[in-house]
Amino acid sequence: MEKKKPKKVFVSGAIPPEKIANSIANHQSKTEIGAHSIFLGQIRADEIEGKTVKAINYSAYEEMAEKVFHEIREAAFSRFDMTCAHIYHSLGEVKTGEICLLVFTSSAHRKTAIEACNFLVEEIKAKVPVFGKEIFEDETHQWKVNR
Amino acid sequence: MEKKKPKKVFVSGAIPPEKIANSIANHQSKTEIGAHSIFLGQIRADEIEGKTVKAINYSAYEEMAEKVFHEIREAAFSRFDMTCAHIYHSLGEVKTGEICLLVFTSSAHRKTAIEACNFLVEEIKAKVPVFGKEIFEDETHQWKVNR
Amino acid sequence: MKIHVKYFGQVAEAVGKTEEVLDLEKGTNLQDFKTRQVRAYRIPDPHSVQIAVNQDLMEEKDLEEGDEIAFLPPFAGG
Amino acid sequence: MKIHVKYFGQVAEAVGKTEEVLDLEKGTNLQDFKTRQVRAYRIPDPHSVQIAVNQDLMEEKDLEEGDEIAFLPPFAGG
Repeated sequence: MEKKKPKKVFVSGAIPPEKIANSIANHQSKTEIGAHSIFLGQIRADEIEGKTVKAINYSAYEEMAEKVFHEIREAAFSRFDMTCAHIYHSLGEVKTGEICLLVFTSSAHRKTAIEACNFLVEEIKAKVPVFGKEIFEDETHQWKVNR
Repeated sequence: MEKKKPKKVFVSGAIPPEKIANSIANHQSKTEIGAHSIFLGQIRADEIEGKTVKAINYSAYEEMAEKVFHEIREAAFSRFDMTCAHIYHSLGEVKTGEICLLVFTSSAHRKTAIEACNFLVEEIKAKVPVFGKEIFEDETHQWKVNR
Repeated sequence: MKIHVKYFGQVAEAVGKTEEVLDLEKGTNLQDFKTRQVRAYRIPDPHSVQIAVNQDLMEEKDLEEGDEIAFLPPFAGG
Repeated sequence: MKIHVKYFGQVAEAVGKTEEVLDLEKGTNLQDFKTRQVRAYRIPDPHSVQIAVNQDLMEEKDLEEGDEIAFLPPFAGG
């Protein structure tokens, strides 16, 4: 039997709001679900030493990142009684105000969905080899570091 | 000076996924936001003594409920450094698989958005006079109680 | 004195109506009034029923002319 | 023995390339190799740079023919 290929997490550029609406609509046939928890990361126009961020350009060690995303997702399924979990992350340029990360969990009960969503967000921030170049309005840049 | 009228929380029937996409799209101009946390309640097709829930019919002590929603929202703003908070709750019939509650919080930082969203969900479940009649497929019913 | 009474959810179902206006003796106590209604309408599981007076949850109060008393079964929002 | 080396983010920026193939002495130790590259390319803030060998984070290893070594600056996903 062939192993099911893990779903790709990376998308090119910003994640459109419609993608989120579609994800929700796709779950309306799953009537064992009672709660969805969604986290969205949005690019902030941070001001650093008088310069304002206008975009982040994301790059990644893609093969390893997709592997780690898959491992994190599997860990969440073994830890939480979830019905589904979806993760999307941007690669390339994402402008301020646009969405760069979508984490979407569903479960029969709210606490499970919420805890699983938080777990995924923290694990993604800590473990996935993604790099972010903050581009300022004057086209200079600095490298983002997760806290 | 006239006091700003609180925004209405109740919507008639299910909350469409497009409403959520619109809420997200409306926040893309707020570039001080770094994170959104969203909770969605969905009607579950619970099986109780061999009968399956097909819908919940929500009713409320509307004037008091809108007042309590407003108080909960104000309490969340005084407790968490949020940029925005939106709450929508269904009244009337919502079928299994459809969305009956949307809580949407935004903040510069993820932990604030997530904690504020959880706070709102728990407060809503505990304090708002909303009543739910679970309708079974044979048209009999029972009354839902929050745990 | 006249008071407005509202019933919700399974309480409204037991009572058979969603509201009524009652003429009470001045100074009637809230708990006494609740007990009276629970008996009169055989409201089930009365300990789970909370009372709001003029949209605030209350356990003790001397009722006044024009008060709005709501009988609220367990909440089920969300 | 040949190994494949990949550089990411600010490390790639400092190194001036994103990958290269190097011919190392058999049994070269991972930490020694990291130190060598940090010096050769003046990679800034080397303590913050993690190394993955064949897509797994590692601190100690004797490198082998065909290994893929990645220099990973601090993560910034999400």
